[in-house]
Amino acid sequence: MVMEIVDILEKILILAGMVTLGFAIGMLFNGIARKVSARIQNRVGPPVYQGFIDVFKLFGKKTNISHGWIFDLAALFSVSGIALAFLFLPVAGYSMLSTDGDLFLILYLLAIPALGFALGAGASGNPNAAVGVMRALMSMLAYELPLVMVMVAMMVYYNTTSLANIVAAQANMQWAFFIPIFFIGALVADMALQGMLMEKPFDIPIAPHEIATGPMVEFGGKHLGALMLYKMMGTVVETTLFVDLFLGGGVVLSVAQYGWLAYLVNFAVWFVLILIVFLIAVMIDNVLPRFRIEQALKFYWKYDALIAIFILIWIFAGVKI
Amino acid sequence: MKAKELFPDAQELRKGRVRIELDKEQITDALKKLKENGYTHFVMLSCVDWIKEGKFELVYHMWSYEYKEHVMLSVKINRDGEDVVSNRELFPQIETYEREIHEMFGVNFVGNPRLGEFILEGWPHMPPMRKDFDTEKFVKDLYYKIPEVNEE
Amino acid sequence: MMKEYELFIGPNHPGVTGNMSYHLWAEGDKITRAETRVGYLHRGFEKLMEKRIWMQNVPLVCRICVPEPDVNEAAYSMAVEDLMGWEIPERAKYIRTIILEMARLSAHLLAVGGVAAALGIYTAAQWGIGDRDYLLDIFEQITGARVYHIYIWPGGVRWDLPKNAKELILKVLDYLEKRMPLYDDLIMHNKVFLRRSVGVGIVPKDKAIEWGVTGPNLRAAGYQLDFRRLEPYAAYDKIDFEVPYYPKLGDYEVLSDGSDIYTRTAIRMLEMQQSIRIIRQALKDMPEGDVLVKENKANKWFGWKVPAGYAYSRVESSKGEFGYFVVSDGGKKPVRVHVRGPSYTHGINVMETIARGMNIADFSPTAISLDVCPPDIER
Amino acid sequence: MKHEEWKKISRIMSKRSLWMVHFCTGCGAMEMPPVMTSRYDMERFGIFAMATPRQADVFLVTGYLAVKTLKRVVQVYEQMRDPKYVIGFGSCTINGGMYWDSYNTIKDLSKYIPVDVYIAGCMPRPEAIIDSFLKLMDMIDKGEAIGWQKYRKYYDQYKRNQKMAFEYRLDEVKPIKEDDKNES
Repeated sequence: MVMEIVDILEKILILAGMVTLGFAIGMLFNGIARKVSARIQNRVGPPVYQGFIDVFKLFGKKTNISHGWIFDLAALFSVSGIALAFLFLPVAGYSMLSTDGDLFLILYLLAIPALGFALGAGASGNPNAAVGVMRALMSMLAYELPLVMVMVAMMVYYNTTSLANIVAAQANMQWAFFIPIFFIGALVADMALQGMLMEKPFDIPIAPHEIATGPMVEFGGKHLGALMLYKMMGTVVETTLFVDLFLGGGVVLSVAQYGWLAYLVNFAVWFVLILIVFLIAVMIDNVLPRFRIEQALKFYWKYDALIAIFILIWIFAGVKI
Repeated sequence: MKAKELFPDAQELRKGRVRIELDKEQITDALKKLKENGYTHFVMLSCVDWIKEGKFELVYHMWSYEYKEHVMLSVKINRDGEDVVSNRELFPQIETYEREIHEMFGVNFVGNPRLGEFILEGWPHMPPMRKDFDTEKFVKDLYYKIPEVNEE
Repeated sequence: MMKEYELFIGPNHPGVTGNMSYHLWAEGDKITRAETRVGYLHRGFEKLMEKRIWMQNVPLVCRICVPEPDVNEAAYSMAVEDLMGWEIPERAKYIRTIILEMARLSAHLLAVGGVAAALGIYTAAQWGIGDRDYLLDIFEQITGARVYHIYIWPGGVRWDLPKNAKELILKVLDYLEKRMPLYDDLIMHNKVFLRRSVGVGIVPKDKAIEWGVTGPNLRAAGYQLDFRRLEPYAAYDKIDFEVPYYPKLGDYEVLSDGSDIYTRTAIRMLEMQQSIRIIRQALKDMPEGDVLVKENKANKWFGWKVPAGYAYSRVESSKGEFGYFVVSDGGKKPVRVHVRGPSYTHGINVMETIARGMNIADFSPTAISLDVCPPDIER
Repeated sequence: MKHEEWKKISRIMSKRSLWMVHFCTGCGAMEMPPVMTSRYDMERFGIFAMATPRQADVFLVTGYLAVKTLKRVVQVYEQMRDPKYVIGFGSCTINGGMYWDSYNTIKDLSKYIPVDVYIAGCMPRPEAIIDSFLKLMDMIDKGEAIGWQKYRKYYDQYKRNQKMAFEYRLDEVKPIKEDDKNES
C-alpha cells in the first residue's frame, strides 16, 4: 500500500518535472530563435534567456480588463492542453503516459489547445482576431491532411498505432529518416511542421502586417503570458513529434544496456535534434514571405498531400508484395 | 492644341507655365477642353485667400506630358460663401482636393457628396486656412492656457 | 451567408506606413469598400508658412516628407528662385543632384524593404534600413543632420561639400552596389515573393494618368515619364541616365502585365542602380565654384522681398511628383504655399478605388508598394 | 519569499523586457526603424515593437501630436495594461517645438497623459533614444517610473485637459480644486 502511494507520488513528481522541463526548453528555444533571426538580420539580438524574462514580466502585469470568462479560461485551456500533449509523447524514448493507440490521441490533443486559443480569440470580439481564427483553423485543416497521411503510412509500415512502439522500432539507429521513402515523408512532414509552428511562409494566422497579430490582438498581460507559454511548449511538442516519428525519438543508447547513462545521452541527443529541427524552421522563416491562405491550402493539398498519397500507395503496395 | 491656342488671353509666366484667368461658369468647360487636348494630368487644385480684395482664388493646375506645359486655371470667387460647381467627375482626385478646400477655407462645392470632416476632427471654429484666422492667438488662448496637472 | 464586417487598418497597425488609417468593409476575405482616413499628422504647415519669412520656411518644408526631406527643400527653393529670377551656380546644381539622388536611394531602400516586410521578409527590411543608415552617415557628414538636412536653400546650397565627401560617397556606393545582388536574391528572385506580388495590387494602366499617378508607380504602369527628363531641374539635363519603365525591366523578368507590386518593386530596384550611376557622374563632372547666389548671401537673415507672382515647381521624388505652388504679393512672407504630395492621389483615390475586391492580405502590401507616405497628404 | 524581494525581481524582469507600441504618431517614427534594426539594434536590451497596445509596456510618443492623433493616443494608452510607461520623443512633445504656433498640435504632452521620460531634440539621434530607454530602465529599477499610477490618481484632471484639447475650446477652465471648494 505504502509502496503504491510512493510509486504514484514518484510518477507525479516526474511528470511535473517533465512539464517544467518542457516549458523551460520552450522558453530557451524562443530566445534562441530570436537570437538566430537577429544574426541572419545582421543584428546582435537579445540574450538567449529573453524568453524567460518576457514570460515572467507578462505574468507580473496587472489585468485592467477582461473579455469575459471564456477569454480568461481559454489561455489556461491552451496551456494545460499542450502540457497534456507533451506528456503523451515519448521523450527521448521515455514514455510518460503513452498508451497503445496514442498517435491519434496526440493529434487530437494538439488540436485542443489550438481550439482553446481560437475560442479565446473569438471571445475578444475583435474583427482582426476573428479573421485570424478563421485563418488558423483553415491552415490547421490544410497541414493536418499530409501529416496524417504520412503518419498512416508509418503506422502501416511499422504495423502499430502507438508512437512509443514506432520509437521502439527505430532503436539502434534504424531511424525512419534513413529509409528513402520516409526521407521524402520527413520532408512532407517538415512542411507541415512549418505550418504547425506558425513560421513563414505559413504564419498566416498571425500576419502582423495584415491583421495585426490576428488572434493575439486582444491578449495582454497574464493572458498573453499563458499564450506565449502555449506557443513555446508547442514548439517543443511539435518538434518532438517530428523527432519521434522520423529520428527515432533521439534514442541512441538502449536503456536496458546502459541504465541511467542511456537516459542522459538520449535526452541530450533528443534536445539537439529538436533544436536542429526547430532552427531549420526558423531559418526558413527568415528568408521567405508568407503565403495567402488559399495559396497555403493549395500548397498543402496539391503538392504536400500528393507526395503523401504517393508514399501511402508505395507503403501499401510494399506491404502487399 | 496648346493652351495658348485654346485660350488666347492666356498669360505665359515663364517657359512651360501658363496662367489663364476665367470666370466661375467657364471652369468646367475649360477643364474638359484642356483634358481633351492633351492636358491629361491633373496636378492639383489650390485655393489662395486674397483677403484685401475679399476673394478666394481657386487655381486648377494641369500638366500636359505632350507639350510639357503646366496650365494654371484661376477662378476668383467671393469670400463670403459663394458656391462652386464640383468637377469631381472629370478627375477623381479633384474630389479629394475639394474636400480639403471645403474644410480649410469653407468653400462649398455643389455636387460633391463627400464634403465634411476630412483632415480635422471636431473643429468648431472658422476654417483655419483663412487669412483672418490667427493661429498664434488661437494657440496662446487654447493650448498654453490648458492647466498643468496639479499633483498634490 | 457572408456577413460584412468592418476592419480598421491603422493608425496603430504595423501594416500602415506612418500615421494614417484605412477603414475597410469586408466580406470573408474580400474587401468591398475602403476609405482612407487622414489628418493624424496635420500640423497646418501651409498656415505656418504664411507667418514666416521666406528663409524661415526652409526648416519647415523639409518636415513635410520625412523619409525624403530633400525633395521638399529643392522644390521650395526652385519655386522661390523662379519668382526671384535667380540662376543658381553650376556647382550648386550638381550638389543638389547628388543630394537628391542620395535621398532617392535611401527612400527606395526603405520602400523596397517595406514591401518585403509587409509580405513577411523582415530580413529584407532589416538589411535595407541598416544599409540606409550608411547613407544617413554621409548626410550627417555633409549637412550635420541625419534626417532633416536643411541643406538645399533658395539660391543654391547651404555650404560646399566637405573635402573628403567624394571618397565617402564612393565608398558607400561601392558597398551598396555589392549589396544589390543580395537584395535580388532575397526579394526579387524569391519564389514565394513572386507568388504574392505578381499580378497583385494592379493600378489600371489606362487610368493611371487620369488618376494622377506619378513617379515609379506610373512607370510601372508602362509610361516612360519622369520629370527629371520632362522638365530638367538641377543638373539632370547634363547627366546621362536611363528611366526604367514597365516592359524594360533590365535584369528582372517581365512576369505580369505591369502595374503590380512586383513591377513597382522592380522599378524601384532599377532606379536605385540608376541613382548610383547618376551620383557617380555628378561627382565626376562637378565643376568648382560658388554654391550660393550672392543676393542670398547678402541679406538672408533679414529676409528679402520676393516679387509678386505665381510659381509652380516640381521635383521627381522617390514617390512621384512633388510640387510647390507659391504665391507672392511682393512681401517678405509668402501669401500661399501649397504642396502637392504624390501620396495625395496614391493614398486616397487610387487606394480607395483599387481596394474594392482585393484580398485583405494584399491590401497593406499594395499600399506600401505605392509608397504612400501620410505626412505629405495632410501636411 | 518576502513581498519586497518579489517586487524587486519583478521590476528587474520588467525592465529587461520593455515592449513598445508600434504606433508612429509623428515624424519621429522615422528614427525608430534605424533603432530597431541592425545598426543600433534595440532588441539587445529586450525592447521589441509590438503590434497592439494590449501587449505593450512602453508607449513611445514619437513627435508632435495633432489633436486627432491625441484622441487615438489616449485610447491606446488606456488600452495598455499596467504597469505602463510613456516616453515623450522630441521637442514637439515638450513644448511644441517647430510647431509652437500650429493650431492643430498640442504643445505639452504631460498635460494629457503622464510622461516618464522626455527626449530632447528634433530629431533625437538613435543614441539618444537608446539612452532614454536605459534611463527608463533605471527608473523602473528604482521604482520611480510611476506615470501610470499618476494617471489613475489624477484621472479627472487628465480627462478635463484632454476634453479641452479634443473640443478645441477652454469652456471649463476652472481647476477641479475650486469646484470642490464651492460645493463644500
